[in-house]
Amino acid sequence: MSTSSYQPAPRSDAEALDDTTEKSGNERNVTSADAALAPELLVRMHDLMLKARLLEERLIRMQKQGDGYFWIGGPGEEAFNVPLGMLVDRGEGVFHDYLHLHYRSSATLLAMGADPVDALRQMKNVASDPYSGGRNFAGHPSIRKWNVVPVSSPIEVQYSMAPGTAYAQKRAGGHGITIVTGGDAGTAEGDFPTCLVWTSRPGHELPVLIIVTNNQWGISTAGATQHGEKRISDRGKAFGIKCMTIDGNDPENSYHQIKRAMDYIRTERKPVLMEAMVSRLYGHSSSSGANYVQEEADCLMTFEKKLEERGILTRAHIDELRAKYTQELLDASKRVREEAQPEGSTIYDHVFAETNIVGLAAAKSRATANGRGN
Amino acid sequence: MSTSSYQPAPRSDAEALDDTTEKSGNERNVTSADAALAPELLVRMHDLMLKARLLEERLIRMQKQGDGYFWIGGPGEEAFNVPLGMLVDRGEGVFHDYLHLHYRSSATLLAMGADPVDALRQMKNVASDPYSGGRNFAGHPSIRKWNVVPVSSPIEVQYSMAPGTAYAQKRAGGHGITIVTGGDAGTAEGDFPTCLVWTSRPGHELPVLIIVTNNQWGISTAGATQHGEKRISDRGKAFGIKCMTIDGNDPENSYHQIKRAMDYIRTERKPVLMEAMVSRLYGHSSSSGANYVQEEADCLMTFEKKLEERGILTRAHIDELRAKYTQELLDASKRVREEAQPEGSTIYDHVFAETNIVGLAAAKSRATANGRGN
Amino acid sequence: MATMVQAIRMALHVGEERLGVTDVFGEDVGPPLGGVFTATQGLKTAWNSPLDERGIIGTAIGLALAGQCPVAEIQFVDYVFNTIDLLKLAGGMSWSSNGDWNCPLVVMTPVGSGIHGSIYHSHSFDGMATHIPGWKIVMPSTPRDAYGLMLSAIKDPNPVMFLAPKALLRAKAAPGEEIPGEPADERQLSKMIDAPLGDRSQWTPQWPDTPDMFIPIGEARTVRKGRDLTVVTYGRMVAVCTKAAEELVSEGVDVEVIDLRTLWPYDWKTLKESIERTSRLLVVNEDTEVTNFGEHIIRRTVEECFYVLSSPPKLLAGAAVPGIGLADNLEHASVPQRAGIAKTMRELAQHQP
Amino acid sequence: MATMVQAIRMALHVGEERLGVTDVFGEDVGPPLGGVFTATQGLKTAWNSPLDERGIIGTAIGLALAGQCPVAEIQFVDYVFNTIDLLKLAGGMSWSSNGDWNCPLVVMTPVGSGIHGSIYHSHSFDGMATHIPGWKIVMPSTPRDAYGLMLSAIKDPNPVMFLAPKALLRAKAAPGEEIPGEPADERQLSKMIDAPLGDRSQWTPQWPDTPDMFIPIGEARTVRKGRDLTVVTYGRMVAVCTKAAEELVSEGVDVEVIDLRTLWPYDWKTLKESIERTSRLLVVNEDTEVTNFGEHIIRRTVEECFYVLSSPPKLLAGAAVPGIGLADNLEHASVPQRAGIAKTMRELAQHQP
Ligand SMILES: Cc1ncc(C[n+]2csc(CCOP(=O)(O)OP(=O)(O)O)c2C)c(N)n1
Ligand SMILES: Cc1ncc(C[n+]2csc(CCOP(=O)(O)OP(=O)(O)O)c2C)c(N)n1
Ligand SMILES: [Mg+2]
Ligand SMILES: [Mg+2]
Repeated sequence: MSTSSYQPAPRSDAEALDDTTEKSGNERNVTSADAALAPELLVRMHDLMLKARLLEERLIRMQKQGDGYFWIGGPGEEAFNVPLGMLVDRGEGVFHDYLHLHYRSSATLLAMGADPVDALRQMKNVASDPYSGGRNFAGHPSIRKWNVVPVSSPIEVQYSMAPGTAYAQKRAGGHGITIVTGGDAGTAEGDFPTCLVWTSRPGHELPVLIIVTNNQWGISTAGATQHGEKRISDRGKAFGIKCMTIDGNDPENSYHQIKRAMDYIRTERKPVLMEAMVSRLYGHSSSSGANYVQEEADCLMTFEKKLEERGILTRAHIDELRAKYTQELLDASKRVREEAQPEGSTIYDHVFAETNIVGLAAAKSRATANGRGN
Repeated sequence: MSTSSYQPAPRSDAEALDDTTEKSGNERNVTSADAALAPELLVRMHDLMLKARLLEERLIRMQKQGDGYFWIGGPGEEAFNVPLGMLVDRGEGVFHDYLHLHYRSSATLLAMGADPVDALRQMKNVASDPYSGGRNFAGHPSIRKWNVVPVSSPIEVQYSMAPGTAYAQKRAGGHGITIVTGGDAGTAEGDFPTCLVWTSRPGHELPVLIIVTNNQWGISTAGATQHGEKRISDRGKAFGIKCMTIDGNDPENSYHQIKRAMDYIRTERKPVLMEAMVSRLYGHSSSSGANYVQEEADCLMTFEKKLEERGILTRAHIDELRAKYTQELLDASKRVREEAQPEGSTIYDHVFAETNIVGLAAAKSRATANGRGN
Repeated sequence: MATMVQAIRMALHVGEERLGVTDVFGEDVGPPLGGVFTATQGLKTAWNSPLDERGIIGTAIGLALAGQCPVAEIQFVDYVFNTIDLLKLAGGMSWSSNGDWNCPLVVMTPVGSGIHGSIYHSHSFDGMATHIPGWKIVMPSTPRDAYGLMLSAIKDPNPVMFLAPKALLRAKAAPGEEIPGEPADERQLSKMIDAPLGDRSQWTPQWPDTPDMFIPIGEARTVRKGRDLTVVTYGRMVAVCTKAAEELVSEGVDVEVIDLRTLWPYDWKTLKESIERTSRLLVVNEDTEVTNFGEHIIRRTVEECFYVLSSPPKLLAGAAVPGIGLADNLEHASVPQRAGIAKTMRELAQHQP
Repeated sequence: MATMVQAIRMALHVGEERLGVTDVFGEDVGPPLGGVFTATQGLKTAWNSPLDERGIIGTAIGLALAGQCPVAEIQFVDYVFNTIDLLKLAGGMSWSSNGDWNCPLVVMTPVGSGIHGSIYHSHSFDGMATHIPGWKIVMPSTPRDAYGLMLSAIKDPNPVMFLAPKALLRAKAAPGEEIPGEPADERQLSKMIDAPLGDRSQWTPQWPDTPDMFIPIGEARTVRKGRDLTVVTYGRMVAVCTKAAEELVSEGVDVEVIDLRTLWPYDWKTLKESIERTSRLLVVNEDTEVTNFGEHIIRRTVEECFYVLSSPPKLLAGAAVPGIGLADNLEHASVPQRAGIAKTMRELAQHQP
């Protein structure tokens, strides 16, 4: 059927994907899954969450020490972003997932297999930064070979672009989906409803996982002061889009809910709007100080306690892991510090593309699909 | 309290303003009011509807005869637009209603007391066109003394501006509200949700009657092919905005529903989203031929039949009225034909304003309000 | 003898058949209408979008990134101004990712005045478009160029803006300017590819067999050779300038008229050669005259050709007012007209330093 | 010795107290933050808006039409590009209604590079802004001008765009350039009007008593008189050009530097007088160099002053690439730097026709 490794679940989970946000009245109600995941999966998830956290902490440190001009990232979102990355069907072209990410998505990339050193390179704006060649801020990746569309600073624009990749995927057949994610405050921009309108056109529903990571802040502005919505996910209802608001601080729950949503999208080829409640653990960015926020729930801490209680991991093991990754990242940052800065004359490179790279990939994946008798 | 002539109803009708769109499942369900209006009101309403229709038909004729380059207007919307205009609190400044209208709103203006000859002047782009001095298309009025904001061709932008006038009104106190209206297809633009977000900010809800006149078309494109929403008005629900979808082809029902919504907005100072189902009786514009469409419900015909049946008007009287207005409009169009075209050199006039006209009006109405011990 | 709108339609058809075009879309672009100017009638990949320009440009970008080949229409360029951020992102996609991605899409949109379009159906976009890096900008003045430039736009691996002068959409080609393969009889062409009035659900077009005739992006066309003055223009103003130039022949004034065709990256070689030869320059376009693309041409000319100039280079452009008024007098006072152009040509050509 | 951001804040305070300002609003403009650059701390009418630039500009228009006096902030000009249609409508409100309405609002927004802002915190807007009719555009280069231009912007019955060079926001005034009434000690000023770190809920500013000192819109300021070359610039480039000019004194090159201050309507009288005197022109700004506002100045100069020019007028501006890269080398190669400016000044001043 396709070059994708995805195997659809034996039965469609569409019926199981109720609108789980209906039950409560005024307060933000979030669902929590009950089924436990296999220990190996939990260990792997923890490993990635820890590594993602330490990567962000290294980036913050680099910026504070003058090894970078600006930091923005996702510490506090690991319990959602890691499961998301683990569940991505990674690859190039329409038979794999497209990702239109937020500047807080580093944990998703790590879970997909990104090398953390590349994030350090972008922080230090060295020529070897594979995401932008030293042009863009930290937290703004671009990985074409995995369908990771360039993250751009303007908030929310990715929601206007997502229907395009999804349209191509729907037409191609297969199980590839488009994943788009951004913050809560940004949903006030017109691009968010553009995504709702364009993914729910009758007869042309699109396979998009529309994510809002709700940390209840836009820089210094509390969401509750600007948003009359009880739940942001309610905005999908008028369009007949499946909507859910989930506890994004619980990685097991996130895994279940994302999987359920993805199974539905992969098979039904229709959108799901998922709001994930998450924390913002180091404030908005380096501009706001990038210090640890005591008041917010720390998903890593909670998860580690849970794993200890369940006897899946020991504190000693965790400490060891933490020390190891910390050292690795420190060493890596030292290496990156020595790498060359881009030359001024390179500013004229790539203003125009010489060849149609994305078109070639599409042709190739079409050919492969055809080769498989599809 | 204010210079407005509006007297609030003895009790707030807020409770009566249920979400009347909930009852049905799949089909577009619309409410219909039962209470009959006083005969004089019905006669006045009919008079305005008829005059509005004949005005549009005169404009169409003018364009077809070469007395104008382009026609767009509202034949088919009279049963909604006339009651709306009758219920407007007309005047200048924050203690009266602001109107951010659509290019199909001529009947609302007529019901507010506009002179039909001014619409002919804009059609013929003569210098005496009070709306734009021969600069803008027919159907693009501007009447500052009645708070009618200039209608502009770009679709939907008025929904982004409406929160501004309403914010001023809420702050001023009084009962003035902002009315914004536009078509169904245009709700796909980001400006429509901008209006929903900005009018429902917690603690800063704004007194706006957010209208969508749903004729189920955007030029040649059927709404059902582009919109997954069962009812456009459902989009307000996530924001806690009172929502209603009404039969805009029935003027009595429109009158009741608009009045009910306005009473709520004037007293509660919160928004209502009202979708009015209407007809598009002469197609989109002169670009699409501007010929009468047999398939659509004609609110004027239906209303006249009803008035005849109820013995409120006779066919003979209606025919006489029709003949009279037709002649008057024909005569007026002949006079307008003789009026001078604007001079080319005037293109540089009013690029910049010399005085703050709108500021003066605001200062004046503040002074009046203060004079009244407010 | 195709009109420009027929030429565009035929090019889009060739695009669908042979160049990989996957989506021709926008407001009223699909059946039944096929575009408010009929540019997209009968195309197999044409579809109607929601009324949402941000969605149109955003979706075009997404399609492009997924290796599709979209041609998105903005119904009138007057309605593109809420998407400038997205256009900038498309133009920066390759550069920002340091060449990791490219973003191959075409945006086509009618521009300019001349159809009594009033304030919001008369806008030009050349000024802003050329200020957005990463885009190629083309603007044909004949059906044949429209055909060939559209094919090149489709083939280009970058975002290309195809600005169609709306007043020329229904104008026919000059004799000798046919598109190879189109039927000689224009009524026959119309029967083949124009949708019938009334019910169109059963209709299918019969496309003439027209070739892959690419007009390269970046090549100007010298419409009229001349000795005394170089006029650089494009779009609707090409024919107006050419007529003005012909008016002056009897007075012994010999004007060269260059149709830029591609505004970015433009054909400086041709311009420079001409300016050095005539030693005088007039730039004519319809856009408002402040921070106008013609000012760039003039700036570059004074920077590189200052000492050959025998008269001050000049710009004739739209008046710097917020719109073009509906009444004829207003439109004529706002946009360069033939008489005024001829007068300026005469003055510049006869100017004595 | 106020910084520019303090000067803006004091002007907004005077606006609230004496000029009728009703709303200072935008993203993070209200408490607790008071603006990402602190420009709106402690203002009584400051409030936070949703993250929605279209809503910000639209609401500002609505407030203006209702006779209010709004100052709306776009947090970085890099995020204004989805509102160009609304800016055009605001600019056309008076004209389109033939003078029935006016639309008195101020949009303030930080522009330009110089703080390692990378692709989306380094944009300039002078090119596009001056291409939108109906707006007045101001851009200060000193705290004092920022103060006086903001007061004039607030008082003007038209839409005014206040472009604040972000690299200068924290720069202090030069001695002698104080705002009348501000305390002599800058620490004292900071104590009075800068919000404290930590909890600010109990804090109220103590405003110094500064006067209604209007810097008229449309008046340039000659920063440095000179004989050999006229340099026209604005914003961050004023100080850079002035320093470059001073470098050249020892070489006997005497450069006049004019700070335009108002980009539209600009002070052509002062420019023309200077150009006719020095016979040479250099325009310097940060915006990308194609369809750049400086090209307008050059076009007008060659149209009106051609025969006084002793060397080709020249533009130094930003490279025509999609953004300004983060790495120092990239930023320096993208935006005019002091050394390059001095070199060009020298070349122009010493140029022999
Ligand atoms: C279009 C746009 N406007 C403004 C900004 C400035 N800005 C950067 S992040 C941010 C807040 C975003 O909040 P939210 O969407 O909730 O995402 P979060 O940072 O909380 O993940 C703002 C206003 C921007 N980057 N883009
Ligand atoms: C922003 C914008 N895009 C496109 C157009 C062209 N246009 C004019 S009317 C129209 C359809 C409007 O449909 P709807 O909103 O339903 O209003 P209706 O005309 O049916 O009352 C379109 C696409 C426009 N005027 N403005
Ligand atoms: Mg947030
Ligand atoms: Mg409609």
